[in-house]
Formats: sequence, structure tokens, C-alpha cells
Amino acid sequence: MNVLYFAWVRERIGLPRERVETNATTVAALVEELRAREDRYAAAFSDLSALRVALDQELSDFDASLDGVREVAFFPPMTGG
Amino acid sequence: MNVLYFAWVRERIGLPRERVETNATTVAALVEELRAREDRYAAAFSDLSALRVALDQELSDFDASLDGVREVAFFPPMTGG
Amino acid sequence: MRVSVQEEIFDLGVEAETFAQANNGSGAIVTFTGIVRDADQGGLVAMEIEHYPGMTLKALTEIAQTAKDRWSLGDALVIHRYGRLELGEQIMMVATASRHRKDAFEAAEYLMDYLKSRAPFWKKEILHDGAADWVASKDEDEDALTRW
Amino acid sequence: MRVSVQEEIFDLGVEAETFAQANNGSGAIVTFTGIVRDADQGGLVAMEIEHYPGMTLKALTEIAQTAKDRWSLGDALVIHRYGRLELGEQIMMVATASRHRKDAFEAAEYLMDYLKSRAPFWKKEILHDGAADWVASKDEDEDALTRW
Repeated sequence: MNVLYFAWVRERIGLPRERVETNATTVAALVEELRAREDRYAAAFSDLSALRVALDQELSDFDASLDGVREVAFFPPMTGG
Repeated sequence: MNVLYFAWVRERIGLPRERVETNATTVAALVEELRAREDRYAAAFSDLSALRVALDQELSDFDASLDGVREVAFFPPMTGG
Repeated sequence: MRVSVQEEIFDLGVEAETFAQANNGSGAIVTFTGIVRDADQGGLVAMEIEHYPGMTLKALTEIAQTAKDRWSLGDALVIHRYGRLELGEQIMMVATASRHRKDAFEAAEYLMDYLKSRAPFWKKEILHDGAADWVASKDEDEDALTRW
Repeated sequence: MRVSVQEEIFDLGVEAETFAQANNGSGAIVTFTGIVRDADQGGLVAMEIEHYPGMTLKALTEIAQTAKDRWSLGDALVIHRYGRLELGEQIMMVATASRHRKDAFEAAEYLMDYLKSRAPFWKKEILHDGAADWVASKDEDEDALTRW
């Protein structure tokens, strides 16, 4: 599964994207796996209310299933316009 | 006193402005004098709810005093923009 | 703040760009442009706009100044034409500059609502068969003022 | 309908004029332009805008299509830049064309509210001393969505 990071999530984790092998069935479970990896992941995912997630380029939420998903992106609330 | 007419008021009366000698103290009294002149004035002023009035280039109303007023303008509701 | 009452056509692109450049510290720029259209599909070919020369500039300036004060705009622009305007030509435009998009939008809507019903312009539609009709004011345009 | 995600600066005047000409049957044209400004008087010199290439165009297109359907717009335009933008440069613009001014205004405000909080852009402010801070999202921007 491709996992992408943007803005300060990218900066905290230190990379823009990576390939993650996982059996997680939900976004929340994937986040738990990432958090357990290293401090930089724990720091990036410390407050989920400050994060948004997109599954295959569609906004989603942390309860969502990863079934069939190929790309997960984590980022802060958007600030366009 | 200068009296100006715009849009269909001007067309019905047949002139854009005229000098009117009057002792009328209110717009309504002036309108009564004009109405009494000729059919074309009566036609133009038949329905005051369809008319607006400006005194010295400021929107006003038919009850207003003509004291000190030099220019009265009658016209339909505006359609700018 | 600039208010212009003119017979000549104006260049929307130039006006918008000039206004934005002059107000590039404001953050939010809104423009509205009105164009002569055949609203009733009645074969309209042109519009004749009459105005009250002694009053128009004063009325527009008051409306613009009120908007500028009420929404603390950085700047405001109003251009309104009169005379004969062909189908598809620009009738008028307003532009507002503010630090916040909400203020820029609201002030532009305010300007438009007041231009519609409180600026001394009267539109006549010229149809292809030569017929000509004064545009009637709309109750909804008068009602629009009540929200301000 | 045109949606553009681009690094290059755009010419507001040309875009506004082109859009108005292409939609001169619509009667009402609204544009909004956002400009890099020093909101907090903190010595901002530039803004860096990051985006999510695979998602951005799709998200903008969905937002624009929703606006077009909901207000039966004749047309809609969205341009949004990314990369490094200097102080005073245009960040983005939207334009709407409709038969009625109310629809053109509302649709433009809808586009802006959704671009602010639902399009995958993230702004970073670059200050004169080299410091750089991500712009925090505002509760009021999220709240603005509830009215639609």
C-alpha cells in the first residue's frame, strides 16, 4: 500500500511517501502500526483530530475500511484558497 | 423650480425638463398641479406608487416639503446594475 | 475609491488587473460584471440606458462610500455605463478589495443591490423588430435591500 | 468549465476578460481573486503552497461541478497555483457566470468556502528572517461549510 504524507506530517515523518506492507483493515489500525514504528511517526500521529485522511484521493475518515485501497494519504486540515 | 422627467415619465409628458412656477409647498401638491394641466401629465402621474421623486438630486418622497428646493425630478423605480 | 459614469465601453480585464495590482495588500478581490443579455429570449439587440447626470455620480459615490465604511474595504471600484449598449457588451462592474473574503463578497453584493434600485439608471430594451420597452423594476430587487 | 492547477502565475485581467467574453449571454459574472498578503504583519516575503497532485484536480473539478449543478451556472472557472509565490502575487481565482447575480455570487462563495477547506492545498508562510510556518486552518473556514 502506498502511504503519502503532506505538509507538516511529511516534515515530521521525514518523507513524502513510502510503501507500507500491512494487514491493517482500517485506517485507525494502520495509524496504530505506524505510531508503533518510531518516535517521528508517533509525533506525526499524536493528535488525530489535527489530521485528515484520503483514501485513493478521496477524503475519508479514520474508521474507514482499507479494503481494496491502494493509496492512503495523511495531512493536516487543508488551507487552500 | 426646475422639474425633470426621466424614462417613461419623460416620454409620456414629452419633455425632459421644464421650468415650473408654483406655490406648492409639498411634492404631492406639485403633482396635483401638474396633473391638472393636461392629459399627458395626468397619464404620467396616474399611479404614484409607480413613481419615485428626487429633490435636489437626493431621493425623497411625495410628502416632502419643497421649501428651498430648486430641482425636482420624477422617474420610475430605478433599474441600474 | 473610484466611481465612473461613462458612455464608453470599458475593458474588464484591464480594470480587474489594475484594481488587483493596486490592492495586492488586501488578499481578497471580488468583481461583479453585468452584461447586456436577451433575458426573455425576445430578440433583444441592444439596451439604452438613461441616467440622471446631476445625481448619478453623487448617488454612486455615496453607495460606494457606505460600502467602504461598513465593511472596512481597502478599496472599491464602480463603473456604470449609459447610452446605447449592444447585446453582449458590459454594462457595469464593481470591484471590492478586503483583507477577508467574506467582506469582499458582502460589500460587492451590497453595491450591486443598491446599484440596482437606488442609482438613477433606467434601462430600455431594444428588440430586433424595433420595439422598445422600459425594463420594469423587480420586487425581488427592492426586497434585496432589506437584508442590509 | 475549466479547472487549472498550475505553478505559473496567471493574468487575472486576461482570465476575467476571456471568461466574460465566453459567457456574455449570462448577464452576471463574478470573480474572486486571492493574493499573497502579510496577514499578521510578520514580515512575510513569500508563500509556499504544497498540494496533492493525484487528488487536487479531481477535488477541484468535483467542487466546481457541484457548484455548476446546484446554481445552474452557465460556466465556472477555477485556477489554483502551487509552489513558491511571492508577496503580492495572485494565489488563485474563481469565476462564475449566471443569468442572475445572486446565483453568480452564491456559487463563487461556495467555491471559495470549499477550496479553503476541502481542496488539498497547504500553505506555508516564509518570513524575511527565513522562518517558515504552516498556516493553521481556521475554525471559521470549517464553519463556513455548514451554510451550504
